[in-house]
Amino acid sequence: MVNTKVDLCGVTLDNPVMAASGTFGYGYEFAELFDINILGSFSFKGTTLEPRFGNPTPRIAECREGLINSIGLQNPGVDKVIEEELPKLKRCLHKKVMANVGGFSVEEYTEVCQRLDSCDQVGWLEVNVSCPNVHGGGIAFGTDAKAAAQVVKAVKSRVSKPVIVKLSPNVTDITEIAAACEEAGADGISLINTMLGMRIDLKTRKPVVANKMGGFSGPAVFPVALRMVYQVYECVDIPIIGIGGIFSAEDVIEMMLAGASAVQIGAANLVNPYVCKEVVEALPQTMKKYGINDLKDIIGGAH
Amino acid sequence: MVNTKVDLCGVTLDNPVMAASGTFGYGYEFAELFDINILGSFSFKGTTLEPRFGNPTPRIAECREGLINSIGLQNPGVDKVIEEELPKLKRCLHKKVMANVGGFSVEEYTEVCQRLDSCDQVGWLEVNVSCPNVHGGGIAFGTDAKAAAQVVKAVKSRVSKPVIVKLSPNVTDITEIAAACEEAGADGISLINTMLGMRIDLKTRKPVVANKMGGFSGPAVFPVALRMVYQVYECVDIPIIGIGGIFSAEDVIEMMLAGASAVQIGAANLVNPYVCKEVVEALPQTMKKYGINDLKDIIGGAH
Amino acid sequence: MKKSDFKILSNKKIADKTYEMKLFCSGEHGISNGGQFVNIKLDGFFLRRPISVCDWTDSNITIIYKTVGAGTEKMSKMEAGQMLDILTPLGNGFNIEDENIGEKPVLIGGGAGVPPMYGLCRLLISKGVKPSVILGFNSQKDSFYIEEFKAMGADVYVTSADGSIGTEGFVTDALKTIEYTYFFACGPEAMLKAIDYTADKKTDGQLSFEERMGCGFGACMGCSCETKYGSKRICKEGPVLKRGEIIW
Amino acid sequence: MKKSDFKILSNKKIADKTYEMKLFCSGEHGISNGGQFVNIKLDGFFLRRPISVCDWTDSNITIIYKTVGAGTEKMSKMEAGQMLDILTPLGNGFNIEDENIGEKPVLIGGGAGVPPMYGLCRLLISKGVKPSVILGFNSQKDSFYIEEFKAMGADVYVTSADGSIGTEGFVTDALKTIEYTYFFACGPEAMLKAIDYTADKKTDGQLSFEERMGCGFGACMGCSCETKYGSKRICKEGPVLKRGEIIW
Ligand SMILES: Cc1cc2nc3c(=O)[nH]c(=O)nc-3n(C[C@H](O)[C@H](O)[C@H](O)COP(=O)(O)OP(=O)(O)OC[C@H]3O[C@@H](n4cnc5c(N)ncnc54)[C@H](O)[C@@H]3O)c2cc1C
Ligand SMILES: Cc1cc2nc3c(=O)[nH]c(=O)nc-3n(C[C@H](O)[C@H](O)[C@H](O)COP(=O)(O)OP(=O)(O)OC[C@H]3O[C@@H](n4cnc5c(N)ncnc54)[C@H](O)[C@@H]3O)c2cc1C
Ligand SMILES: Cc1cc2nc3c(=O)[nH]c(=O)nc-3n(C[C@H](O)[C@H](O)[C@H](O)COP(=O)(O)O)c2cc1C
Ligand SMILES: Cc1cc2nc3c(=O)[nH]c(=O)nc-3n(C[C@H](O)[C@H](O)[C@H](O)COP(=O)(O)O)c2cc1C
Ligand code: FES
Ligand code: FES
Repeated sequence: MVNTKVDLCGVTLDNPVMAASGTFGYGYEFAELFDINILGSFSFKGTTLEPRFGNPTPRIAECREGLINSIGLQNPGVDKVIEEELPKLKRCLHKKVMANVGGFSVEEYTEVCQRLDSCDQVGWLEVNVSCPNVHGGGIAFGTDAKAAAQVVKAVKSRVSKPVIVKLSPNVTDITEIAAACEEAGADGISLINTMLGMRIDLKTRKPVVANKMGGFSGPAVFPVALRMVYQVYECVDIPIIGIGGIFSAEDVIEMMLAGASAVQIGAANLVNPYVCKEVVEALPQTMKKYGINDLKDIIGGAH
Repeated sequence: MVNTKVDLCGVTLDNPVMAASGTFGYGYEFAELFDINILGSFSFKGTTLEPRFGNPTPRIAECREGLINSIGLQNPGVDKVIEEELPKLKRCLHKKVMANVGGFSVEEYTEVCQRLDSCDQVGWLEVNVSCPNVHGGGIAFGTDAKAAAQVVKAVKSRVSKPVIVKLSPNVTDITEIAAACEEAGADGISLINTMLGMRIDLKTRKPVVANKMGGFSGPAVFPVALRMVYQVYECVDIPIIGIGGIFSAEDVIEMMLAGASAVQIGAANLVNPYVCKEVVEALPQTMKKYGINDLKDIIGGAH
Repeated sequence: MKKSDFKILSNKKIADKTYEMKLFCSGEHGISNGGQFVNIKLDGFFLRRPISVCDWTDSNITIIYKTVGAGTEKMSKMEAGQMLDILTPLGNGFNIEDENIGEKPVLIGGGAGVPPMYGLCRLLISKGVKPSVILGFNSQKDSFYIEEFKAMGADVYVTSADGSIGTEGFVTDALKTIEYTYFFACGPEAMLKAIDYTADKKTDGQLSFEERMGCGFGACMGCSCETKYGSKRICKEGPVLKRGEIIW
Repeated sequence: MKKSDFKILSNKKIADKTYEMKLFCSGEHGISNGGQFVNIKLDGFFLRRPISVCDWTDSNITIIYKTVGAGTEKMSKMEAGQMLDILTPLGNGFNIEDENIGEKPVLIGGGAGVPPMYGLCRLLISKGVKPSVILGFNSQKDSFYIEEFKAMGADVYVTSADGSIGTEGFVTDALKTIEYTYFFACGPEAMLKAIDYTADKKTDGQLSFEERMGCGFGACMGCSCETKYGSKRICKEGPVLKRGEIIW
């Protein structure tokens, strides 16, 4: 019997496969399709302090092997998430869930994190620093090492659960930002969030998504995500969650060889709602095929 | 009759379709397949001062809708290019060719550009600032606005032909770098060069390419390239050559709507050596389909 | 919702750029309301294509689609016997239990919005309601299913923008000439808006919307729409919205 | 070089994970030397797959491939009648005009390096040269084409790593036992290196190499290899190199 268990900041996952934030809702759409407890866990939709409708539609543009989304962090706000979504989720998930947190100021991040930190169901806080920093002139927190570190530091000072910072790939040097976050106390690093991308409609001659640009993800971004995981593994000691373009058990293993302790599947869920289940089920036989007995052994194996 | 002619820094191109540097050799492999004079032009393999063998093999890794290359600027050196390659090219191309120039120091760039500037066949100098700056600690010239501008300025002071600077997409803010290059005197901007990417072989558990990481390109990168062209169009007045993932006449039009005055086709040549011909031939009917009479009219049309 | 492999039974051109495809599903497809849709995976395309169900039996469904881009072009070249990976059933569909429907509802379909009206019409008729049906096309060459609607026993009115078939004009022109107790509409957003503007303010109705979709089953928030009763997902709480909740 | 659509005539398993595919080309395929290769486009894969030509007639080619990954797995499931987009002819192939070949050259093929030896053998025999042939396999279950080589009239020696067919050992063990005036070799790089080490230093030879390829026709510099006479592209100036130019 192969061992698929991995450790993520002190919590044991049955397997490293998680669903990525924003592509798995709060889990119930998927719980109708399969028992979501077979997953390592999942990260729920990015939560902000206030409810947000998000960006105008169209919010979706198709790409080769991927899509662009400009959802704009639509969510009911942290209080509704705690009062309504988490109790509903409890009925279908008996595991710790990862709470994905968005924010437009350091205060918003800390406030939302603090509220979610008090929820039993929440195992980890995943702080998405890809949102624009409204006080810092709109530049994303995640594109500036100091700003990212500041968020991590502020959040860490107010919560007890592990804080995983989710980084944007739209940067010159991902290692600088990851190192700054580790230094600031982050317990883990998720990468990557979406790449800034765009499509134009030839008929209307206008950008396809109303917001012009959006976040590009899917299998197309896998080589960039893998490279960043590999680079960051060499410069931090905290666990990395590998995200970006994962579709198969092979992709999971490749990400782990690059340095990921766990992975998240995003866009693939939208196209094949059973993909997480299929990947979890394929993992043992794929491990055997490549001579892997214990998944933990291969983390960073390509270095 | 539709008009496909565009202007690139004062030289009229019969159409905006060029082949990208490093994927079209010096043209003869392709001249055996079709008359390469049907192209707008092409950019020849990156040229350095000294001959270079390039990186160790394997240098190629396959990706979904793209590939990673780590050729490492293999070329016979500028003198051999001028003495041997250009005369051979003259027999098959009766148009101006774009000279792609690599370098590891400001001096190397200026020296190589100066020598190529004196060749009649050369219409434009395309300065690829994605190479690591050996004097600047290995960081690519193209990831630092000051370093990129310094190269442009030095080259401009020594040549008479239009200087087009080719930018790396692996940066936080492409507009900052493009603006600095325009300010330094660049006559045009090519974007994008390859994205830094990686693949790992599950059987050997090692990176596929010997150099570990390499340049990722192909249809997968199109949305990122398009976004950068769109962003840069809004902040510079010099022409932009749109590059990255182009495969079809539709892609050409989409790039031009984003702001490109001309385009280059790279990876697609390797998979379908006839792709440039097919795109050139499909352009008039595709223009008609989308109601375009004159290609010049749509440059930046999506803004 | 579930993912099933459907077999193409037939795929034929029924009007300019318009195809009718009949599909067979060995399991349950779950479609029960007119206006529900399916989401179709096509090789070589990342996202699925959402298409309304035109009609269905226990094991078959019929869809009608226009070729507007590379995906629908590809579909139009598929042949009987080929398999398609499809998510079904999706969306709420039209609610025919609404107490305000009355004895003479009108069904209004424009262009690619005509197909869902067919299954809806069949359900209403089987409930003993004989609706009026207004079908709007650009031109005769785009028209389809007119005889099929008549064969069901509905009162059919046809309009075309160029007058080449039916009355010259828009569906709203026909709407103004008839009596109706309720309306169901599907078509381009401009048409839906014109209907809302034209229809008597006191008459209730249901309108089916389109939006670019990421998933089609409620997971991505790609298709959200603000309504008077909060945000709704076109793919999940829609595509059919009640007249009263729409914010134009 | 040109790009043609080849029709699959047959595709059958001939050994463990090893398939023989016969292809028909309505135009000219241009293959004229043993050791040349073709580059095959497969749906769903970005890069083409380079595969040596095993044998050819004016309009047909035969290839033999091992399933080592997703691309070759996909090929193995293709059926007669399907079409493949192929670039051909590629590479230099073995040069049988070399004046040093003499009367008794030996052809050495290991595993997936066996196929190109077949066409080479046929050409040599048609020139009146009767070569020795050493075929190396891991095991009997991996072996193929032994009878085919014998049927051409070559002196065939078979080795297998586990002794389950032919002599137990490697191709170099067989090489040590025979007389030869020249050698042609294709197989894993370790085998080629061992042959170079084993063969009499004065005997000339040609060795065929593999490298990951971007294009397969000389455009990308992906497959460069340093030789004593400068850099060569395995896909263009190779895959066959002369013994004397190789830098290990
Ligand atoms: C709920 C719903 C029901 C529909 N029912 C029908 C129907 O019964 N018959 C019919 O002909 N069409 C219908 N459509 C529209 C149909 O989905 C599009 O015409 C189709 O997706 C176009 O695909 P393409 O590849 O040909 O076009 P492209 O423009 O190349 O597609 C590019 C991307 O945009 C999306 N897209 C393009 N147009 C639309 C659109 N109008 N709505 C949503 N997404 C779009 C595609 O799905 C794809 O992701 C429906 C749309 C929705 C949302
Ligand atoms: C000149 C030449 C001739 C060849 N002739 C034969 C032959 O006659 N029979 C045979 O079985 N094999 C031959 N090979 C090897 C064959 O190309 C690979 O086995 C095949 O490409 C593997 O594809 P895959 O998708 O199954 O494997 P994957 O490993 O999934 O392929 C991933 C990528 O790596 C490349 N790749 C993988 N292995 C090799 C390799 N050994 N050489 C070059 N590229 C590789 C693939 O082309 C693809 O781009 C030859 C290779 C070369 C270069
Ligand atoms: C529709 C959609 C919505 C997303 N929403 C969020 C979000 O709310 N918070 C977040 O951190 N990431 C969000 N992401 C990013 C994903 O979690 C993931 O990091 C990214 O898509 C890369 O993975 P993929 O290539 O597997 O999609 C979203 C992605 C998609 C496609
Ligand atoms: C094999 C290969 C070699 C390349 N060599 C060069 C080069 O020498 N100089 C350069 O500026 N760009 C080089 N490039 C980058 C391309 O010119 C182009 O900018 C990039 O590949 C994006 O375009 P594509 O997606 O169409 O491939 C190379 C790309 C490939 C694939
Ligand atoms: S399309 Fe994903 S929620 Fe509606
Ligand atoms: S594979 Fe491109 S030059 Fe050889």
